[in-house]
Amino acid sequence: MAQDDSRDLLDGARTGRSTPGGVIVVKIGGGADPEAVLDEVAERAAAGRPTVLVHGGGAAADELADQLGVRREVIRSPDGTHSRRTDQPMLEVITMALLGQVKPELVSGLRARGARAVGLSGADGEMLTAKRKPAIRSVQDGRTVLIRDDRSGQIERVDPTPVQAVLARGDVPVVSPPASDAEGHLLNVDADETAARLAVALEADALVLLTDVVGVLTDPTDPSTRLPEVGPEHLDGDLVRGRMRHKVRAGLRASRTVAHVAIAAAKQDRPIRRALGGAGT
Amino acid sequence: MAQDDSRDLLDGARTGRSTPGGVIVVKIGGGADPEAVLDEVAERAAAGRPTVLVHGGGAAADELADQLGVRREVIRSPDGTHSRRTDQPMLEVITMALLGQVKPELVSGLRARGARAVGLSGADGEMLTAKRKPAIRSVQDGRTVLIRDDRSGQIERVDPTPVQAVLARGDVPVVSPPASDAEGHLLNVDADETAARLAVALEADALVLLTDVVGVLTDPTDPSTRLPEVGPEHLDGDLVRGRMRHKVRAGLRASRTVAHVAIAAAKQDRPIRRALGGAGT
Amino acid sequence: MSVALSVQCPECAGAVPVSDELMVAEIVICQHCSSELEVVATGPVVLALAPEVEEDWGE
Amino acid sequence: MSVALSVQCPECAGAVPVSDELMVAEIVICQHCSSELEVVATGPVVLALAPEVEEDWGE
Ligand SMILES: [Zn+2]
Ligand SMILES: [Zn+2]
Repeated sequence: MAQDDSRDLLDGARTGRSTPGGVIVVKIGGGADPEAVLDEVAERAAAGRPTVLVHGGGAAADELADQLGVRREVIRSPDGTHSRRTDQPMLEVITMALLGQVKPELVSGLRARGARAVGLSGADGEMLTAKRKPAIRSVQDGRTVLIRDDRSGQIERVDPTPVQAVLARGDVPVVSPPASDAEGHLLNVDADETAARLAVALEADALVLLTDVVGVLTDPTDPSTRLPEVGPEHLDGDLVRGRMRHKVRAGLRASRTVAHVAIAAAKQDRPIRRALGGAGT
Repeated sequence: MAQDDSRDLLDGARTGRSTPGGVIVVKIGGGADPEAVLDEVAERAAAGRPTVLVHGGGAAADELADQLGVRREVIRSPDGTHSRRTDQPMLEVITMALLGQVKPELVSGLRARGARAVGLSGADGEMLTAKRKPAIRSVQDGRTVLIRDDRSGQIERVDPTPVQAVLARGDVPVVSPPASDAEGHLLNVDADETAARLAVALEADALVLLTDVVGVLTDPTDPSTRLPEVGPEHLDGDLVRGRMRHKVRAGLRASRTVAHVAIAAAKQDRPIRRALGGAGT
Repeated sequence: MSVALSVQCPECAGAVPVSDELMVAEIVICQHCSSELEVVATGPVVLALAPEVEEDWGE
Repeated sequence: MSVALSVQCPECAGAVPVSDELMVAEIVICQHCSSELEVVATGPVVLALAPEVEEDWGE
């Protein structure tokens, strides 16, 4: 993920790029204040620059789970990745929070800014087909335990047609988990992975993963430890931890085919432009 | 809404109808068990017969409101209509229940039956634009009181394009409230009205409003009081009460342009075919 | 306890009886001119012309 | 109190020490053949070969 001068990317017309329409995929958390991102997405839409907005909603799901008395757990896998324990009740909470709280807020916010948006989940039109792992390993108090009721999965197949249909009309697709499996059962998938896989499937010009930190930090509490670039070697050790590992992994995969991939802060002016200009990672 | 032999409607090809593709609009409550309806909708989809599935979700919203401690109230207007008090917290509950619980279940259920479905709300693609009433009258304990914080509205404009795009791909649109106003704020609208307005906008061949009773009953507890037909005169007195007034009113409006309109029971075999065959109203 | 008070109708200036049981946002009818009035405040009661009844269902 | 018991490894038949603190679904490693074993039941402890570790991320 190299630094690039993004001005020619954003002023698409001048570059004469042959990629399909210069679509970019922007992913936000769903917890952070989306105002600046929505401003920029609406602006791009008005200028005829296709943008796909992908969102997660971990914070909203956590809050709703607490309000409904649904147990929250984090699965720490042997390789150090953290993921949300997603039993059936938690899957329902996630679905409610993402589709029933975060997504409508983003669709409304875009309309308030004069853009037209269409909300989509991975289950719609078979956009994201996922497969769950029958048994996942979780490290708890030094023991390794197998969990079998997990309703999360990994994306196996992406059909970008529903997204393309929305883009063709000049509207903004607002996309999120959950996905569904081949039998129609909902599965939780990672929102960063969703954004990355969509970017690849759409042959997007750029993938921007916005987060609440300024970029990939070796010390999550110290913004000056931002890495301007990362490669696969950064995932080998303990350098990148927790949720950021998901982002880096997703970003690296996408960067094989997507020209510009950036991880940057959502809470700044014109976050998309700045991310692609190298302000993040 | 006359009784018709619906066989020629359902065997569309034989009639040589000139309406666009013979789409029908089917509305279900969201509370009742959707299995029979999903079976039939999936069957129609497999046979290439376009169907739009509209849903409400009052029961789901009620249950979620109770779980979250959100106050529930019914507004009884001077003309006898009952409607849900929809302040901002209730609007959020409705949105969560319809988009985050009922709709994903229907999309999943259709996929499990081999059909592909895409969930849409009125806010998506500006499909339903609504306007709220700044003040509504509510009768409480013999007093008439003005309510100004209500976030429900009436549909002003219908843009069927998002639905048509889904139908064009051979998929089933799964549509529901909320709608949004011109500034992007979400508004609750009546699901029966949504179905009726969509049927008109799509020039549908038929509108079927499925409910938990066998048809329009003069005595809601006595199925033998089913009216085989209703007209505007049935709304003048007290004959039709409560939620059924919404259905009848929506159905009558639609019947000016939609050839077949029926109100019938969801809880029977092949409810759509039976409704259009005159088993309801 | 209900005190026998009245307030001027904002439309016709006639006397509209009010009690301290009236609620804000309540509708009262002026018996002189039949206008629908809204209780805008209580203690003391202030009345204003109530908003129009909007027609349902367009047309 | 931990009782010194062992159970046969389903893969190599070697003795795998088990305690009554083991939880169902827990993974234990057989020191003889290095297989990952799953505690399928407790009281008495039953072991089975644990499912394969699926590769993440395809490829
Ligand atoms: Zn007066
Ligand atoms: Zn062994």
